[in-house]
Amino acid sequence: MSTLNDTSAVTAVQVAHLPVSTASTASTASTASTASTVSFRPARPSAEALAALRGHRWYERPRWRRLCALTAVGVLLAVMTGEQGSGADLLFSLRTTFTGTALWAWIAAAVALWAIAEFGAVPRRAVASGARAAAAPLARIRPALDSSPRLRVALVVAGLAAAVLLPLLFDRSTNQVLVDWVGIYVLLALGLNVVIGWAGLLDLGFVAFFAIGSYSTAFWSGQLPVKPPFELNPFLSIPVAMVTCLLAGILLGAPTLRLRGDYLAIVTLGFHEIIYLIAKNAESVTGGSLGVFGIPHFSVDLGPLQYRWGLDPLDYLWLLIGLITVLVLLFRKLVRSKIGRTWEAIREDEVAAAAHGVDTVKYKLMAFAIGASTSGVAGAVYASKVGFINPENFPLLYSVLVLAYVIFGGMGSIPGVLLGAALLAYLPHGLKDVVDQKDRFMYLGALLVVMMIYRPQGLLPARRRRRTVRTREAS
Amino acid sequence: MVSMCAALVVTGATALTGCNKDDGAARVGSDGKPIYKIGFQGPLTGESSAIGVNMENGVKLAVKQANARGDLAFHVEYAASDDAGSPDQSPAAAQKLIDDESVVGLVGPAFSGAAKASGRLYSEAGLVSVSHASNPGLPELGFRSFVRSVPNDNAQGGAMVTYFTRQLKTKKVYVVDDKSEYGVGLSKVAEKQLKEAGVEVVKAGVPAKTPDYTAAATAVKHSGADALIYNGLYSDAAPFAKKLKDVGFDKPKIASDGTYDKKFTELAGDAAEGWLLTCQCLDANVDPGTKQFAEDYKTEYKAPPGLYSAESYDATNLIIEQIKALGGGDGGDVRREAVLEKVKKADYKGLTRQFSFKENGEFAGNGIYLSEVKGGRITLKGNVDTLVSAG
Amino acid sequence: MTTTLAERTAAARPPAPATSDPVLQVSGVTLRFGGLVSLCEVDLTVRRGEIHAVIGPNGAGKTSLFNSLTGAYAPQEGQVLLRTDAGTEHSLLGRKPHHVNRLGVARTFQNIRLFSALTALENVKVAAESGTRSGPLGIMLGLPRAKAEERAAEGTARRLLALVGLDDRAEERADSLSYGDQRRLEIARALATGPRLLLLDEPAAGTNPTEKRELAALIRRINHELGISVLLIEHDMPLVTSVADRVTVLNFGKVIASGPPSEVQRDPAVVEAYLGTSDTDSRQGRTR
Amino acid sequence: MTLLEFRDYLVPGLALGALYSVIAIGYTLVYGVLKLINFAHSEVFMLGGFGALIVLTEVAPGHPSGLVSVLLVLLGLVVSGLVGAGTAFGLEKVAYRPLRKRNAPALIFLISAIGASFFLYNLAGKLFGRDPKAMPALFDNGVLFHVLGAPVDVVKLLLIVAALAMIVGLDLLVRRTKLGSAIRAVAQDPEAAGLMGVDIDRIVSRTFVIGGVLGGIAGFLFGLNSQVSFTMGFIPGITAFAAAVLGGIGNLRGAMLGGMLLGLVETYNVPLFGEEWRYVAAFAVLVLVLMFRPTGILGAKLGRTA
Repeated sequence: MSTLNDTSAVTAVQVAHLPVSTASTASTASTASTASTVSFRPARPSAEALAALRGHRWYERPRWRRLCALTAVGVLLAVMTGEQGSGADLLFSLRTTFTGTALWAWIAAAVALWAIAEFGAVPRRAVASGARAAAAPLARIRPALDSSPRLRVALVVAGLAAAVLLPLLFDRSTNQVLVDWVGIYVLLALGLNVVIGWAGLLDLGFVAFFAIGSYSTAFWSGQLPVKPPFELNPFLSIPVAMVTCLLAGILLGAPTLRLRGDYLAIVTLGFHEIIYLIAKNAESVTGGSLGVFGIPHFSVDLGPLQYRWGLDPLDYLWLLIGLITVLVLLFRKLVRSKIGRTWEAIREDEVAAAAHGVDTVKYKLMAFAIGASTSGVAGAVYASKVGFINPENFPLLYSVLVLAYVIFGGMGSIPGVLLGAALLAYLPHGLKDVVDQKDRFMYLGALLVVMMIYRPQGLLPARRRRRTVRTREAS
Repeated sequence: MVSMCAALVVTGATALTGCNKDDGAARVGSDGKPIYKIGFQGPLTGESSAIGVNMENGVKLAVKQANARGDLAFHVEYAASDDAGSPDQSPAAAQKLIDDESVVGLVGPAFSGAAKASGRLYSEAGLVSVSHASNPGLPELGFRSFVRSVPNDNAQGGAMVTYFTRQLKTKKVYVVDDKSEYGVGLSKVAEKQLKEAGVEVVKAGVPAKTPDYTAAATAVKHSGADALIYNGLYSDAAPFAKKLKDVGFDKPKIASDGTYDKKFTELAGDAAEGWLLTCQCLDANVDPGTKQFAEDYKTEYKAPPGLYSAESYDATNLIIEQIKALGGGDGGDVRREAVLEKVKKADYKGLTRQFSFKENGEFAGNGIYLSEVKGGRITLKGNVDTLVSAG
Repeated sequence: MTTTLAERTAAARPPAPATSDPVLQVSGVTLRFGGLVSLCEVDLTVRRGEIHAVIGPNGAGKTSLFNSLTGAYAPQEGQVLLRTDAGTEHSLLGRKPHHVNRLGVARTFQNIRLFSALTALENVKVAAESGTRSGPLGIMLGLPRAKAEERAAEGTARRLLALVGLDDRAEERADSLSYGDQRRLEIARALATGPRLLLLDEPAAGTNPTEKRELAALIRRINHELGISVLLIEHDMPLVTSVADRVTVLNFGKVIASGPPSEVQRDPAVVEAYLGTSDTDSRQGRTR
Repeated sequence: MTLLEFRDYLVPGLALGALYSVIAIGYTLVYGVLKLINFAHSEVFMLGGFGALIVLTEVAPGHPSGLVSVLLVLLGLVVSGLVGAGTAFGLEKVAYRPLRKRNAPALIFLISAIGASFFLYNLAGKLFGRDPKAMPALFDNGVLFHVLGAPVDVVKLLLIVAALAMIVGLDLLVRRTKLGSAIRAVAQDPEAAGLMGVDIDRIVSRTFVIGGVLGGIAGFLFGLNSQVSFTMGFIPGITAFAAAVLGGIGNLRGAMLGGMLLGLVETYNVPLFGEEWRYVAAFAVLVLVLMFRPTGILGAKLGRTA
C-alpha cells in the first residue's frame, strides 16, 4: 500500500504542474512546446481527481489555486494602475484603489478569464487553436531561416535598409531617442554580449567603460581640466577611446578574472562605482559633478571628403548604424572562429579547457577587452553627439540595465541582442505617452519578471542555447 | 571607410529631406481659438522627481487657471517632458517639446546638467526656456534661448557668506555639498567668497543618499568650525541635521534653496530648529502675496505647494502674458522666435517677484531671502542685504 | 612546442620501442589537504614509448596523482620532470594546467568532461587550436594565417575523429553521444593538443566488453602509430594486463609496487591492498 | 586624526556595520540554498521600512516616552519583520520558484530579481509618494551613556543590540533547530537533501522568509536612523551584498564579519579620506581581499561554518 501511495504521489505532483506548463507554452507559442501541449492534454482531469483522492482540501486543488492566483494578479494590476500616491497621505493611493470601482473591474476580469479557462471548453479550444494557427507561420520562420542562407541575407539587408531609411520618416525626438538610447545601448549590449554571452563572465559594471570612452573623448578634445598634449580631430577620438577602454579592460581584468562568477560580478560592480566616483570627485581631472561641456561634434576633413556632424540626430543615427553593422560583421566572424569555440568551451568546462592547453585567463581577458573597447566606441559617439557629459550619465543602474537588455534579447545571439536592446531601450520612451511617465520602470520591471518566467532564453535565443534550454527542460 | 560612406549617405539624405522648420502653424481648438502649449522639462521620475512634481504642478495650475479665467483669445495647454533630472535623458526630452510645434514656451529645464545637455537644441529651435537652473556658468555657454527666472548661485552663495562674515563674524566655516552639480556649484561660490573675506574654509562633499550621516556630522564637530553651510536638497539635509544634533554640533547652520522646503522641517523634526535657509524664492505657504495661490494649489493637489511651485506658476504666467501681448488668438505673430524675443525683454510682476532678464538671459535683479526654522516652521527673516546693513 | 599533431603524425615515426629513456620522472611527490595526506612521496617513471598503468583501490590517490602532474593540484614536496625528445627537462610542478599541456602532456578525465554543447568535431578543434597563434584581430580581418590555421585544425580534428572511430558522428552534440563514444571523443580531444605523453583516467569505466576490446586496441595504436607514451589509470585488470608494459600500484597515497603486470599481480602487498578490509577502504574514500 | 577623534567614530561604525551585517545575511542565506544573488533583497529592506512607517504613523502619539517608546519600537520591529517576511515569501513564489522548477541558469534568476526589484521600488514610489518620509519620533534620541568616553545614543544602541540579537538568534536557529539543519543540508547538497526527505521547496521558501524578517527589520532600523524612501534600498543593498561577498558568500559568519568590516571602513573613511570616497574605500577593500582570498575572508560554505 505504501509503495503504491508513493508512486501515485509522484504522478500527482508531476501532473499537477502540467496545466501551468501548458498555459505558459500556449502563451509563448514556441515550436518545441506545442508538441508537449498536445501529448499532455489528456492528463488534466486526473490532476483534479488525484488531488481529491489525496485528500487535498478544496482550496488546495489546482483549479482553485489558479483562481486565487488570477485574482491576486487582478488586484495587483488594480494597484499598479491606481492613483499616484501623495506626499502628505501615505495610504492615499491604496485607499482610493481599494474603495474604487476599478478594483472590482479588474477582479471581475480575472475571474471571467479564469472561468473561461476552466469551464469554457469551447472558447478555450478556439483560442488555443487560433493561437496555434497564428503561431504556425511564425514557428516556420526560424527553421526556414536556418536552412536558407539566402533568405537570411535578404532579411538582414531588408532590416538594414529599414534601419537606415525609416528614421527619415520619424520626427526628430524619436530620432534623438534612437541615437541617445537605442543606438548607444545596442552598441553597449553588443559589447556586453561578448563578455557575458560568449565568454560567460558576469559583468555588472560594463557602463564604466562607456564612461571611460566618453571621458577619453572629452580629454582629447581639450575640454577637461587636464589638457591633452595635442588636440585630436574629434573623429579620431573613436579609435583612441577604443584603445583606452581596451587598456582599462585589461587593467581591470588581469587581476580579477580568476574570480568565480558571483565574485567577479561584485568586483566589476565595484569597479563601476569607483570609476563613477572618480568622475564625480576628482574635480581637477574630470571636472567633477559639473561635468564637461563643449565636446565638439565629429567632423571629417579629408580633402574632397568633408562632413561635419551637427545637431540633427539623423547624422549620428546613421553613423551608429554603420558602426553597429561593422561590429556585427566582425563579431560574427570572431564567434565562429576558434575564439568563439574556445569561449564556449571555457563556459562549458573551464578545467577541461585548461587541461587542453587553453589559457583561460587570456581568453577571458580578450573577451573583456573586446567588450570594453566596444563600449569605448559608444562613449566616444555619445560624448560627441550630446557635447556634454557628467557623472550622472553613467550611474550603476545603467550597467544593470544593459545586462537586462542582453539577456532579454537572448544571450549569445547577435540578432537577439540587437532586438532586445533596441526594444527595451526604446520602451521607456515609447511608453511615455501610454502610461504615467513616473511608472515606466515599474512596468519594465514587471515585464522582465514575466519574460524570465515564460521565455528565459530571450526573444531570439542563440541557436546552441535553444538546444540547451530545450534539453534542460525536457529532463 | 565605412564612416566615410556613412558621411556620404548622410550628406545626400540631408539634401533630399531639406530642413523642415516650424512655420508657426498653430493648432486650433473646437471653438476656433488657437491652442498654444507651455512645455515643462524637469525630473518627473527618478531620484529628484519630488522637486520636478512641485514645479510641474505649478505650471499645470497656471495653465488651468489661465483657461478658466476665460479672458484669453486662445487656449493654453500643458506639455510635459520628463528628463529624470539627468543630462542623458535631456536631449530626447527637449526634442520632444521642440517637435511639438504648438509648444511656444518652456518652463525648465529644472536642473543645470539637463540645461547644459539640451541648451544647444533649444537655441537652434528658438524655443525660449525659462529655467530655474541656478548654476552661475550657464549664461556663458551661449544658449540664446536660455533665460533664468531666479538669481543665480553667485548671488545665493554670496548672501550666505555675507551673512556669516558680516553678521555673525565667523572665523572658520565648514562647507558641505551633496556632490550634485547643484551643490558643488554653490559650494565653489561659497568657498571662493569666504576665502576672499579671509575666513578659513573646510570643504567636504557628502554624496546624496548617504546611508548614515553620523560620520559626516562627527567630522563637522571635530573640525572646530564655528558655522556650517550645507548646499544640497532637503531630503539629504534632514538626516544630516538630525545627526548634527545627535553629535551635539550647535553652531549656526545655513542651507541653500534646495533645503528650503517645508518637508525639511517635517523630516528633520526638532533637529531643524535654528537652521537658516537662503532662497531666491519666497515660501508660497507663508507669504501673503501667494496666499491665494497656496490655497488653490492645496485644493488641486491635496498637498501644500513645495519648492519652486510658485516660481513655476509665475514663469508660466509670464509666458502666457507674452503670448497675450503678442496678440495670440487675434491674428498676432505667436511664433517661437517672437515669444523668445518678447520674454527676453519682458518685465513681469509675478506673485513672487519682478521678472526681467539681462542680455545673456541672466536674471536681472537680486533678492536672496533668509529664513529661519523656528518652532517647526520656516519663518522669513528678510532680504539678506537689508538684514546685514541693518545689523 | 607548437607543432601540431598533424605535423607529428605526418612525420610518421616508427613505433617507438620502450626504452629506458624516461619521458616523465616523478620523485618524492607529497600532496596534503589540510591534515590529510593524499600522496606520500610517490616515485614513478614513465619511459619513452611505453604504456604505463597506475592501479590501486578506490581513493588510493591515483586521480590526485594525475591532478598533481597536470597542474590542477600543487603538491607540497617533490619533483616532476618532463623530458622532451631532445632531452631538455621541464619541471611540471607549479605550472598552470594549460602550460603543462603545451609542454606535451594531455589528459582525459575520470568523470567525462566534454564541452557538452559543442559538437564532437568542435570539441576536438578547440583542443587542436589551443596552441595556434592567430589573435582576434587576425581572425576578424580574415588574415591568411588565421584561415590556414583553421583549415589545419579542421584536418587534424577530422583525422583524429576517424582514428577513434567517430568520423560519422562529427556534427553531433557531445552530450548526445553514447557513453563509450564520449570516452573515445575525450581521447581524440586530448590527442589533438599533440602530446608526447597521454594520461588516461579510467578510460574503460562504464564501457561494455566490446568497447573495452576496441579501447585496448585504440590505446595500442596511439602508442605504436603515434609514438605517444601513455600513463593509464584503470581498474579493469584484464585491460591493464593486455596493454600495459609496466604497472605501478598505489595504496593510501603510497607506491607499494612497481613492475611488469605479471610480477605486480603476484606481489603480496598488492594482493593485500586489494583484499584489505572494507573499513580502510571507506576511510580512505574521503581523502579524494 | 587624534585618538580622541578616532574613538568617536567607533560606535557609528559598529552600528552601520551591524545594519549591513543583518542585510548581508539575507543575501548570504539565499545564496547558500539557491546559489543565486537575490538582487531584490534591497526591496524587502525598503518595504520593511515602509511597513513600520505606515503602522507607526497611524499609532504613534506626539512625543512618546518610557514604556510607550519601548512598545512602539517593538511594534515597529514586529511589523517590519512581518512585512519583510511577506515580501520575501511572495518574491520567492512569483519571481524565483517558476524558474527553479525549470532549472533555469543563474543569470535568468538574476534578471528576474532585477526586474522584481525595479517593479517593487517603483510601485512603492507610486503608492506612497516619491519623497522621503521621516519615521515618527518614537523616543527622545539623547546620549545614553559613554563607552570609553564615546557617546552612545539611543538609535545607535538600538541598532547594535537589535542586530546582535538577530544575528545570535539566527546562528542558534541554523545550528540548533531542525529547520536549521534542513537549511544547511539543502545548502550543502540540495539533491541529497531531497533524497533524504527534505522538502526543498518549503526549506527554500522558509529561508527566504528568515532573510526577509532580517531585511525588513533592518529597513525599520535604517529608517529610524535616517529616513524612509522608495529608493532607500539600493545603496545599502549593494553595500551589504559586497559585505556578503567580502565575508564569503553563502557563509553566515562571513556575512556578519563582512558587514561589520564595511561599516567600519566606510565610517573611518570619512575622517581619513573624506565622505565622498566612501564607496571607493569599501570597494577597494573588497577587491584587495578578493585578490588574496578569492572566496572571501571566511570562504564560501553555508553548510560548513554556520
